[in-house]
Amino acid sequence: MTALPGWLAFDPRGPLRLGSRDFPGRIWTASGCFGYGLDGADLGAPGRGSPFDGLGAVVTKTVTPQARCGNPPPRLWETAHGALNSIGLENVGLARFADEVMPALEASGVPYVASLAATRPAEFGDMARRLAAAAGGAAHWHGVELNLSCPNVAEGGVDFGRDPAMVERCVAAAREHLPARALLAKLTPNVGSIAKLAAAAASGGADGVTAINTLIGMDVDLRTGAPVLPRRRGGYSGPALLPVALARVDEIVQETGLPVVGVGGIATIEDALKFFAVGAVAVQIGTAQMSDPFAAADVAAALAALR
Amino acid sequence: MTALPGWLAFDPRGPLRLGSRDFPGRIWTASGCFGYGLDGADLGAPGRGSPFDGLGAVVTKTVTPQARCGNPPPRLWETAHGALNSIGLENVGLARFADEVMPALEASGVPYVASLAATRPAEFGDMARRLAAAAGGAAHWHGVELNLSCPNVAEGGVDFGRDPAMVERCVAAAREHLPARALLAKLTPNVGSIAKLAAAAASGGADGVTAINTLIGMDVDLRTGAPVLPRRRGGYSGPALLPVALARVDEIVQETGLPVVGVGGIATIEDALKFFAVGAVAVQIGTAQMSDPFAAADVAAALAALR
Amino acid sequence: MNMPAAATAPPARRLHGAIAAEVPVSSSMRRLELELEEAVPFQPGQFCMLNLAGEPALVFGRPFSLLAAEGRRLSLLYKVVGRGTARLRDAGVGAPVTCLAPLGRPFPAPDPRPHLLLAGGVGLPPLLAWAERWGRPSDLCCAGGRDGDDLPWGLLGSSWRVSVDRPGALPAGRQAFDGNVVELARSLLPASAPERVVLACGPLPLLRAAATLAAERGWDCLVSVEERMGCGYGVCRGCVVPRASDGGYATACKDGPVFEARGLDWTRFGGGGGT
Amino acid sequence: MNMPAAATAPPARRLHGAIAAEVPVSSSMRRLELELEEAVPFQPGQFCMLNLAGEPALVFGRPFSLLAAEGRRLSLLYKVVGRGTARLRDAGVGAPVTCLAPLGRPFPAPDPRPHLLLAGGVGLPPLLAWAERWGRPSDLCCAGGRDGDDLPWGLLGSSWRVSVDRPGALPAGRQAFDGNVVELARSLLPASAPERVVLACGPLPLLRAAATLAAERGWDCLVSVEERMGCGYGVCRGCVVPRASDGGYATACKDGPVFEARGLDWTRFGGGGGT
Ligand SMILES: Cc1cc2nc3c(=O)[nH]c(=O)nc-3n(C[C@H](O)[C@H](O)[C@H](O)COP(=O)(O)OP(=O)(O)OC[C@H]3O[C@@H](n4cnc5c(N)ncnc54)[C@H](O)[C@@H]3O)c2cc1C
Ligand SMILES: Cc1cc2nc3c(=O)[nH]c(=O)nc-3n(C[C@H](O)[C@H](O)[C@H](O)COP(=O)(O)OP(=O)(O)OC[C@H]3O[C@@H](n4cnc5c(N)ncnc54)[C@H](O)[C@@H]3O)c2cc1C
Ligand SMILES: Cc1cc2nc3c(=O)[nH]c(=O)nc-3n(C[C@H](O)[C@H](O)[C@H](O)COP(=O)(O)O)c2cc1C
Ligand SMILES: Cc1cc2nc3c(=O)[nH]c(=O)nc-3n(C[C@H](O)[C@H](O)[C@H](O)COP(=O)(O)O)c2cc1C
Ligand code: FES
Ligand code: FES
Repeated sequence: MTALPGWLAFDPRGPLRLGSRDFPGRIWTASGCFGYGLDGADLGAPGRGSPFDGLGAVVTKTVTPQARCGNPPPRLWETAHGALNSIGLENVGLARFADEVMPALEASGVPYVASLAATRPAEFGDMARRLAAAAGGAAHWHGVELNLSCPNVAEGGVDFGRDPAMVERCVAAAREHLPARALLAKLTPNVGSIAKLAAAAASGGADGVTAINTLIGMDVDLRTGAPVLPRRRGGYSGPALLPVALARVDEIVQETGLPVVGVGGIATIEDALKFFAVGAVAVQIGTAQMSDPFAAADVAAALAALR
Repeated sequence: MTALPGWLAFDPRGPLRLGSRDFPGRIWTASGCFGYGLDGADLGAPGRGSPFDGLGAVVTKTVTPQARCGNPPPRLWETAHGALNSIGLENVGLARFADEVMPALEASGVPYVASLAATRPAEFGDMARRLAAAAGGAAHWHGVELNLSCPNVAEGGVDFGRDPAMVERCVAAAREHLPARALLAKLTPNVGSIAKLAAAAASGGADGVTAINTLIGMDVDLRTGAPVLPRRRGGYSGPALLPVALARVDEIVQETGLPVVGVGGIATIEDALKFFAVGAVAVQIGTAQMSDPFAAADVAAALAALR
Repeated sequence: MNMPAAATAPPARRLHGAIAAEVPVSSSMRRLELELEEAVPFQPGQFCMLNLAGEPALVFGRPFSLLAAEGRRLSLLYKVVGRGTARLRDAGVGAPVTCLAPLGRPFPAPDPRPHLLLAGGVGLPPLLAWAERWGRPSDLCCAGGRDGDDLPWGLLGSSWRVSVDRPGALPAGRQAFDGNVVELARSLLPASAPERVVLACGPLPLLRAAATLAAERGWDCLVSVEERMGCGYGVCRGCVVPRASDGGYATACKDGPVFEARGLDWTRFGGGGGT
Repeated sequence: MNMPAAATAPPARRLHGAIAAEVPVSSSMRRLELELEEAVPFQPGQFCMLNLAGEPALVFGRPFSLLAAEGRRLSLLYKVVGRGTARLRDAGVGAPVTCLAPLGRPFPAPDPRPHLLLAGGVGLPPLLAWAERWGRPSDLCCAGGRDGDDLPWGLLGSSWRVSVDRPGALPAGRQAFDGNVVELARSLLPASAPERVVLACGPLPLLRAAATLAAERGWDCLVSVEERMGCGYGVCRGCVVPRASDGGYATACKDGPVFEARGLDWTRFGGGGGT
């Protein structure tokens, strides 16, 4: 791929406006796959750039109201065509995120989106309020992504995010406190109609949706006959997911016309262009970012280099 | 894999009782991937066996009340880790199935399960009644699989099969006319809780469920920016699906304890054993059967050869 | 209609084997020879579904026309166009394969009328095989290539006429028409030319142009279609082409790949195969 | 506690390169040399995440301990255990790789106390590197193998003591203890032996046994853990081991792979790494 395809409906090299915010680019990293956006800067070298070059945003690891220590290991398992994870939302909690992570991100100048998870609408509202209060003036804080779809936590998680009414209430609760940030709802593909969830998010005031979180997946260790993950089933991500993510993004765009940030199996500029072809306004790189910290930066550079 | 794993809860080399029927084996072919079970016998050669050797059942291509000519081409697309299809239930219709296909199957002696699709419970009942009337004494006709999950037809298809109440009514309508055949409901993974669908099928009188049908998937042709399939999205199958199918089978077994016939991405004896490990009572081979007509027979032979 | 009888096809088998030879025969075309467990008698126009053993990344087999069979050695010609053919090129001699062959309805054996063979791109191998087996001096064989380097001159006997999209260097003593292969045929066959049976194989535009030429002149025309295939042996209904008679579809792998041009509905053709 | 100071680790880089050499060094172990775009200074115990470029089937990089670096050439030892290592063996000299290195917290530089090195399986490379860089005659170096063929004798200086699970042929002039490597150490170090710092690397049972030995004697013990890794650079929280202090988890890739044995909760260990 050396030239920008003629069929593109917009120029994906340009900045992106979502709600009231301008993002500097359309290649983002996905939540949970690049930490808090504070690691890896040292992986760059003079003349070879940094993993953050050209990124439209880093979506930080999902934080919950309280810190969580996550699930017991093993938490990761490579399958023949993808990856299973069961991290269990290990995170530092909202307070440390606001007090330590956000100031560090502001200092580094990386554009970022904070990913939040909670178990009730009021809790989402409360998290949004606390973040807004702590970091009201943060210049590089572009948005919030509500993770309504994590498959690896016992209380809530996916089930919670499958109910359109609940999605709408969660978004509305957060929206109230975040007038000045782009607000995205991250949706699960483990559902019948993802477009209905997207429409509900829009009713709640979201500026767009992120699709998709992981599919539910599993593997078995043939030596023991037991599931490889202690919690049996986990989140399935990586290359195998791409056709599913593309179909879900297409479904949302076709049925609702909402801005969609596409994610699932993206590793190359060609993959990203497929999402732009179906109407995604930006894309996120998850699993590929884990095996190569420069994955997203490389795609952003390849995109910028298209004639 | 040379020895039967010690952790197996049952001996998968033995026959399988489902409802009132005994199946001669637990390795089946999946609906739509081996036609009507009438092709391929000539692919065998003296001394090298036939593609039907050792099969527990051939699940025939789904038939509908009337013949269908299917979707426009291209109908198939290989992706990096799986396959997309949009066949659109091309089939000969119930009448020709009963009058021509079933007698030919009876003559060949292949054990088979008839796959049926309709758009209303009453229509399922009607199809079951007609089949039972036409082939009441058929010796090799072991069962019926209700396809409640085809993603590639406009009227009904997946949406229809996502509603537990509808699933229960369809199964009940067919059950009434099929006291002497094993009755399975084939479920879609494009849903929140597949276990709820399975439980509904059991309430309707199913002897078990088949899981899973294809995921919804899509690909884009980068030369044109257009979807590769004329109907945009299609059914995603093959290797990439295995972890999803395994998780869905596990979910059903863990939550309902029903007999489950596992399908999705299975190509080898190792793949099949993973499904037996989570409690599947039999497995079906779909996409792999397309690239090699002996795929299922080879797995059955490998299973039989385990010490 | 006065159609030649289809040659009867021998039964297909699944055969194990290995790559025995793999050599370039033009700038874009390569000859692959497989050593299989059994001989594969075939009729020109038939094809095989080829799987590289132990390549889980390739979900479906790849269809290739059969070029020649000598003992247990089966030969074909191919172009590298995507990941499957790239792996084939890189697999190396000795790499294990499985192969379903021979598949599909072949081109018919010749009848008394002379033939016009129109081959483009990877449509050349089956017509090469046909000309080799059944060709007569009265037949007109035309092959189209992108340029002079693109064509496997060593396999094209001197009776083959050649067209190229881009003029360029040609082997000594050979000439090429500047244009496509149907234009070449038109230039050689005035409207008054006697009846011929057209056999065409190549990308969709070639087949369309061949069908149009034949229709204009009232000639019989057989085309071999390229469709994306799943199974190759008739069970998946994935490889369909639109049938003229009833608005339905025929399978390229079992009802075809060779069809009477007038039996197909050219207005409903998809974009599945070659462009 | 009287712990040796951790050596300071140089920063990690993503480096492109290619396989420069790949040779067997025992019946099961192979030496891989990479030629990278830059030199990689490292401390023994650090590792790299290795990706074969253009292998989309491998979703994650593979962690390997660093054995030696000379100029831009980086060496490691590996065993073929699954599909990634099989591809590494088959990739051939010249195959392009990308590599994140050096990663993780290394073994500490030596303090005045003598050391006891306990290496099993693929736990050998980092302790070989440590002994090479910092070993003194007073240190006791023990390596365990399945049998005599399993061990890379050419790399094990004569000071290394060896244990094998199954007795078998040994190179001339070498001897092996019949049992596991911790039993070997016990046989050489009576309960009254003076204090040593234990450095252990290998499968979980070895690490457990090493930790038990050290705990019994009140010695400091550092273990290098094998956990399944996603990123290798601390961002995915996939490679965790249970921390003793608070019921939480530490990452093997960034907080480790070298940990004080008493800092880990041995009752909550998963089955992620070696058996
Ligand atoms: C009956 C028949 C005979 C053929 N004979 C020859 C031959 O003799 N020599 C030759 O070089 N090619 C031949 N082709 C085309 C050949 O099958 C494709 O070039 C090949 O499948 C491409 O595989 P790939 O993995 O390299 O391409 P990819 O694009 O990576 O393949 C992806 C998928 O699309 C399919 N596909 C891609 N292009 C085509 C195409 N043009 N036609 C059908 N399927 C396609 C592949 O089979 C595969 O399933 C024939 C096709 C058919 C249908
Ligand atoms: C810090 C560290 C240092 C290591 N150093 C060496 C070394 O110097 N030499 C060496 O041969 N091996 C070493 N290993 C183990 C090595 O990483 C595995 O043998 C290798 O990843 C297996 O890959 P595979 O694709 O062949 O196996 P597969 O089983 O096919 O791999 C599937 C997945 O599981 C992971 N995996 C499998 N086994 C292990 C294991 N034992 N530990 C961690 N992950 C595993 C793979 O990385 C991959 O993600 C080290 C592991 C760690 C964590
Ligand atoms: C190890 C890992 C951790 C993840 N953690 C989160 C998370 O904390 N919050 C979230 O919204 N998504 C999380 N995800 C999902 C990804 O953001 C992404 O939606 C999904 O993996 C599909 O994209 P991919 O195929 O590019 O990885 C995680 C994925 C992985 C693999
Ligand atoms: C070409 C094709 C046609 C199919 N047709 C049907 C069908 O008619 N009825 C049905 O129940 N499932 C159908 N399926 C779904 C398969 O039976 C199976 O559930 C699915 O493909 C997953 O299994 P696999 O990965 O082994 O293919 C079809 C799948 C493919 C690839
Ligand atoms: S390829 Fe399956 S029917 Fe033709
Ligand atoms: S492997 Fe990702 S945090 Fe350690």
